[in-house]
Amino acid sequence: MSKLELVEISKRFGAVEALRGLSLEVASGEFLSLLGPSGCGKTTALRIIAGFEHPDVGKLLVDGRDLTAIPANRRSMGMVFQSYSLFPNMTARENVEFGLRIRRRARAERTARALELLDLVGLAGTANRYPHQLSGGQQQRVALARALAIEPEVLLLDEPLSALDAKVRVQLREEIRRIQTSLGITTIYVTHDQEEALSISDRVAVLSLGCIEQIGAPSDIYREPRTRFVAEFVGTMNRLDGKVNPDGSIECGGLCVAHGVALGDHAPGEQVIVLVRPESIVLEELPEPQAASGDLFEGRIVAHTFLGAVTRVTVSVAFGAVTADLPSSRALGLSPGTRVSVRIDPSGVRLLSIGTSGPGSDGSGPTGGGSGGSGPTGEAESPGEEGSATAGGLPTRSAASL
Amino acid sequence: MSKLELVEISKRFGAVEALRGLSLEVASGEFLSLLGPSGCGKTTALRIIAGFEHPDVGKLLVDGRDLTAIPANRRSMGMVFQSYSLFPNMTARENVEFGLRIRRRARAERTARALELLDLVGLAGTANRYPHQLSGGQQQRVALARALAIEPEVLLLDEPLSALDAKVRVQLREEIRRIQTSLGITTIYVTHDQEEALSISDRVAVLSLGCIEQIGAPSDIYREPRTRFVAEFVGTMNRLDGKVNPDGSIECGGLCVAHGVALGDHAPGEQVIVLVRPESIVLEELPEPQAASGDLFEGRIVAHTFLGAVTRVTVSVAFGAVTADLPSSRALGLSPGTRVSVRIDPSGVRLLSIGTSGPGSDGSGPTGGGSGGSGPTGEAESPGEEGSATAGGLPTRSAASL
Amino acid sequence: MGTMKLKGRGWGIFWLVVGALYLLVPLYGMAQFSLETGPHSYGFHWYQTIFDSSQFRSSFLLSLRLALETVAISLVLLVPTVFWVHLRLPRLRPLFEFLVILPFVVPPVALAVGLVGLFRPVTWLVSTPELLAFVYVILALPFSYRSLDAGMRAIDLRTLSQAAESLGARWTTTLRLVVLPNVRSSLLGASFLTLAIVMGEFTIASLLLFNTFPVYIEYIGETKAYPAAALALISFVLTWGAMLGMFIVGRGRGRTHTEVAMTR
Amino acid sequence: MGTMKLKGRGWGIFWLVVGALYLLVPLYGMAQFSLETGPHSYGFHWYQTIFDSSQFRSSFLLSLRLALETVAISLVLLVPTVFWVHLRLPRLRPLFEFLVILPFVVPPVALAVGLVGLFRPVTWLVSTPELLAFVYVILALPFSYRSLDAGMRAIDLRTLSQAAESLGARWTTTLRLVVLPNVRSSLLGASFLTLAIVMGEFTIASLLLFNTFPVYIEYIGETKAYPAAALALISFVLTWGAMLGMFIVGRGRGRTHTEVAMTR
Repeated sequence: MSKLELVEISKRFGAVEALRGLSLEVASGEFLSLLGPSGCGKTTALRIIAGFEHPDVGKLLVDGRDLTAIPANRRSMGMVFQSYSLFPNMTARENVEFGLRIRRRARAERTARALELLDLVGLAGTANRYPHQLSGGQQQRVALARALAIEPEVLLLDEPLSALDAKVRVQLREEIRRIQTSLGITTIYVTHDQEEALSISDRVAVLSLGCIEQIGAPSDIYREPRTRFVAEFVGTMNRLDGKVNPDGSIECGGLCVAHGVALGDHAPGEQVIVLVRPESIVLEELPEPQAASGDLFEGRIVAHTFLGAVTRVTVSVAFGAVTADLPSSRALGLSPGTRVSVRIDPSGVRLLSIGTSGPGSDGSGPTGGGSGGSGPTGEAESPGEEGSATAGGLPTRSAASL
Repeated sequence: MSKLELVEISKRFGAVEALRGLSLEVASGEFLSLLGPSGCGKTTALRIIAGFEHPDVGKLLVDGRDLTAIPANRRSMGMVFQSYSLFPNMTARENVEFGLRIRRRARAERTARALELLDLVGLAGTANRYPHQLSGGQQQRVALARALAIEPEVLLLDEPLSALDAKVRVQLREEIRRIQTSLGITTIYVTHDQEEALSISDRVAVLSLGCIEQIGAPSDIYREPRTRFVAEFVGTMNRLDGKVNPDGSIECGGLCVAHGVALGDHAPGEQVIVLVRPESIVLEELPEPQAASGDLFEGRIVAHTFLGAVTRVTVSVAFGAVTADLPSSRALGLSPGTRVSVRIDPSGVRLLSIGTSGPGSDGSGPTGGGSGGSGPTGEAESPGEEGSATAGGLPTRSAASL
Repeated sequence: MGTMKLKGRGWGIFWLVVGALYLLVPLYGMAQFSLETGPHSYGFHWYQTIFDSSQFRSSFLLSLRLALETVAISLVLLVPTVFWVHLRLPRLRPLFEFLVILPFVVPPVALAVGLVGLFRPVTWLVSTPELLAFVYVILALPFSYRSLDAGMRAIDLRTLSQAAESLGARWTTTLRLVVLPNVRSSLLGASFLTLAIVMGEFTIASLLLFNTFPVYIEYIGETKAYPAAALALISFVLTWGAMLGMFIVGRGRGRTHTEVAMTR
Repeated sequence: MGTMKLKGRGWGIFWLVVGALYLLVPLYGMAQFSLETGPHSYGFHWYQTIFDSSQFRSSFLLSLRLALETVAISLVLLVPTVFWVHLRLPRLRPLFEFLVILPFVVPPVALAVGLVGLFRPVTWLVSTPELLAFVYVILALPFSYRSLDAGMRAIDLRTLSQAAESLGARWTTTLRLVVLPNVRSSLLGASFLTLAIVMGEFTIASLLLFNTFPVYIEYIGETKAYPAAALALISFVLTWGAMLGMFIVGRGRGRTHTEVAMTR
């Protein structure tokens, strides 16, 4: 039986439909991320699980018990918030003890437990500091310890790292995962950062417009996106318009670009969207111009973006431009202007039918994130989401942090 | 001659020494990033260039002219702020026109220019919207257009992307780079995100404690860090304690880990810090236990972190643990528990003398960012930096956003 | 007690009703009283009496003139001051907050008595009602300063004015083009509160022997109970009207936050 | 005009001096006047007179008692209300802001006259000074409500109380353990302002015929000019002292922002 279950949950805020029939099952001890752009409903879903919002329709089950009508303070959900939420009048230790104090545990017991948890999150030495004496990362560690102190049924994390520096973010996410694994606690993690979601989770649910677009293991989400939205929101993706040739090869703009792609149920002759990860594009220097042969075709390096271990290279080809990731050492030899042969690794190609916009999207089509290096339009945001979000003229927090 | 020059600039805020003799030259048309953890002085440096702070000591030259005493409003620096800074009472177009209105340009001229710039940043259709009707990403685009409208001497960007979603962040940074390249405008970009700095810049200056630790092209910073701080702040890095053997090979914990490393001025017998990028560690499955031979040694896979194209693998070895990045397809075969042979690519090894903490650090040593996957301590933050930073009991913005 | 969500609405409405009653009952009493023209007979007789009185008109106009003068002096003094305190002297803000609250904590009678003592030798000054305007500027400081302060705090003044500055604007230009348009409602709030104070201040005017509107109300109140109630209601309706006007103007501007509209 | 940076400090100090003079000159005048015991002779004679008066003591104690009662009633009514408005009814906040400002815009004389009219039939109620406490709660609403409102706005009340709630706390527990300790200074501010209002309110007390401290000051002011100035200074020192005390208490707590300490 699953630890936590959301059944057909819908929620509106005024004119905004935050969740549209969201269903979800989380196994005991699982780490599930809700991933999506702002406004996709991920935070609303988390707040409904915590009990801070109540669904218009639908049920919430924990261990099979219906908690939909139970108030937040009797649900035993440990929550870590996006903004620093420590009680400013209490020390780190007192913050961690708070939940046990509410539960009327003996003073000695709760102090021991608090110190143990502070130790677990790596803050053994700062038990008597006040929140304003701690760095942002430390505050979020204390918040985590505080949420864990009550031995919650489910741990809920609402973009806990988004206010932190990039470097601290990576360190702390590794640690959250370590602690979660060691305690085996069922965890739901909300984020807009796909790398964060992929690296930390057992499963990732990609949300768009209040629906789950796809749910699965990080590697499945990354390798086998089921919709265009997922393909483009998670990682960088080349999107080409192509056609399945009678011999099963894939053609783009008159060129054969890949042989031996898994066709699935795409029939020969069908127009398809061809999705290729940048790391599946292989480039070789090409001293002389050469006609396309087999699945090799010609291109010219246009731009470099150094990303550290890899360099992202934009290659202009006959049917437009593609983005390829090369180990930085290899990219050095391929300076802009170099003529290259381009090969697409068929195992890295994924086909989607034209118009596939995922089970959850309505007729208006998905709000697609732009593909890597694409034009300036197509941000996966809707106006007013992070600015001064006002609903009916009044600033309302809940609507602003959907 | 360089476009912009900082000469030995120092600045204190009360007890905090934000900048300690910072010198910097920026060439005309160059894109320079100031990269560092919070509190390193990067924002202070930018604000001194903009004229919002005045250095205690030192000079600021633009095209050889001394601007140190010139007020901000007569410097012609285009600035984009971290927080949304559009004038709420003006439309996008009016915001972009503001600088030209101050300069008393004719109405028709400035409107034409504003529309042109809005087009450049990809917002042609939203000229008549008010800031609260725009998404965060759109607001920052307008802010960029507004800064560019005055044809500034230098474009200053103060973490312009940090309030945005991860996906939007990547799109917008590519675009900032595209616009900067097309206009050829000298640009200084402040960020705490190393990937952002590496991907967008011509040169990166890594700051720590008010000093430049290293300045150079992104690939140089990444491949040849000159100090431990840079090595660990930029990208993920394995740090091993080692020794140079008489034959020039490198030994860690009694095992020879690399042959043929460029030794530089490290003498045989010297104790060194061995820095290895995760992508320079090569793993092969090893069915049978085997004695270490040559520069191969044995390890066991401990953990996987899926990052998309690559999977980060933690390998327990005789002298501790190392982190290796593998293409995700290869990592699948190496599940936790697998015995592997470990080889370190000697071209990816970098040696530092023990105690090398960079030219800018004082006796107390660098505030090092923890290495990838290390323990919970060592966050490159100091307390109170992002919380309620108070100096002398009063909340002061400038001190809080060093 | 646990179901915060469900009980929340009920509680709120309960308090709303209590609050409204608390305010409306005296008003209702006043209204009923002012309409009594005899035992069990009601009418607008007392209102007629008041509107016919020349004293009503002259005192009302005097108070209105003083109010407008006070508002003008206050804004001219305070707008640049508050702007500067926010931008350049944030450390001095607590000091300013302390200073501006002082007039409030000195009981008006004490202030009046002090002023009478101070100005007694300068008879010609005491005889100009404009003297009152200057006194009222001080008296209104806690409200006018705070209204402007809250307005400027609600916008990100530092970033906005630095943005304007980097685009070449002087501080006067920044104030005119960027700051004032975005704190309009708090300017309105400050003006209105100042106005309300001047239209209601009795003690000082009375001690300095000026026939302002409140002095006239007090005089009627002490001598004629029924017209007094009518007069109180009239003055209430006047201020209520001005208040509503301000509220509507403040809300009409959708661009600034609603919060600003009512802060001061 | 362009060198904002350099002129900033000078301007600020200029205004500070102007402001200080504006406040201190009348005080100085009052002090000098109160010390005059004859032509060119100075002393504490008038202060002595006042402290010896039994009327001084009884009126002061009455006002103090009323002030404390008003503070108690205000806090009990307002703390949960403001908490609930912030947490559950943010949409109603503008309405509340509007309601609480009403007592302020009704001139006190009008309020007093209305109340006299209303309560005239109920003589026994009019004869209890505690009636005044209830009136003063209304009168202090604009200040006490706003002080608490600002205090709760300064902390991230929503997140803090949701954090407490998720840890199992009921709203009463949250209020007691989390909210109140973090808005201490705004509680103090509200209390002090309410106190100041009660200690300074003359019109209503006078019309309802109670001998409160301000009524006593006024009586002295009208009849004896020199002791009046002394009395005004005494009341000023009392309030100033209380004010400073609050300021120090507010700052001593380093944990909450200084901003909170002085907001209301």
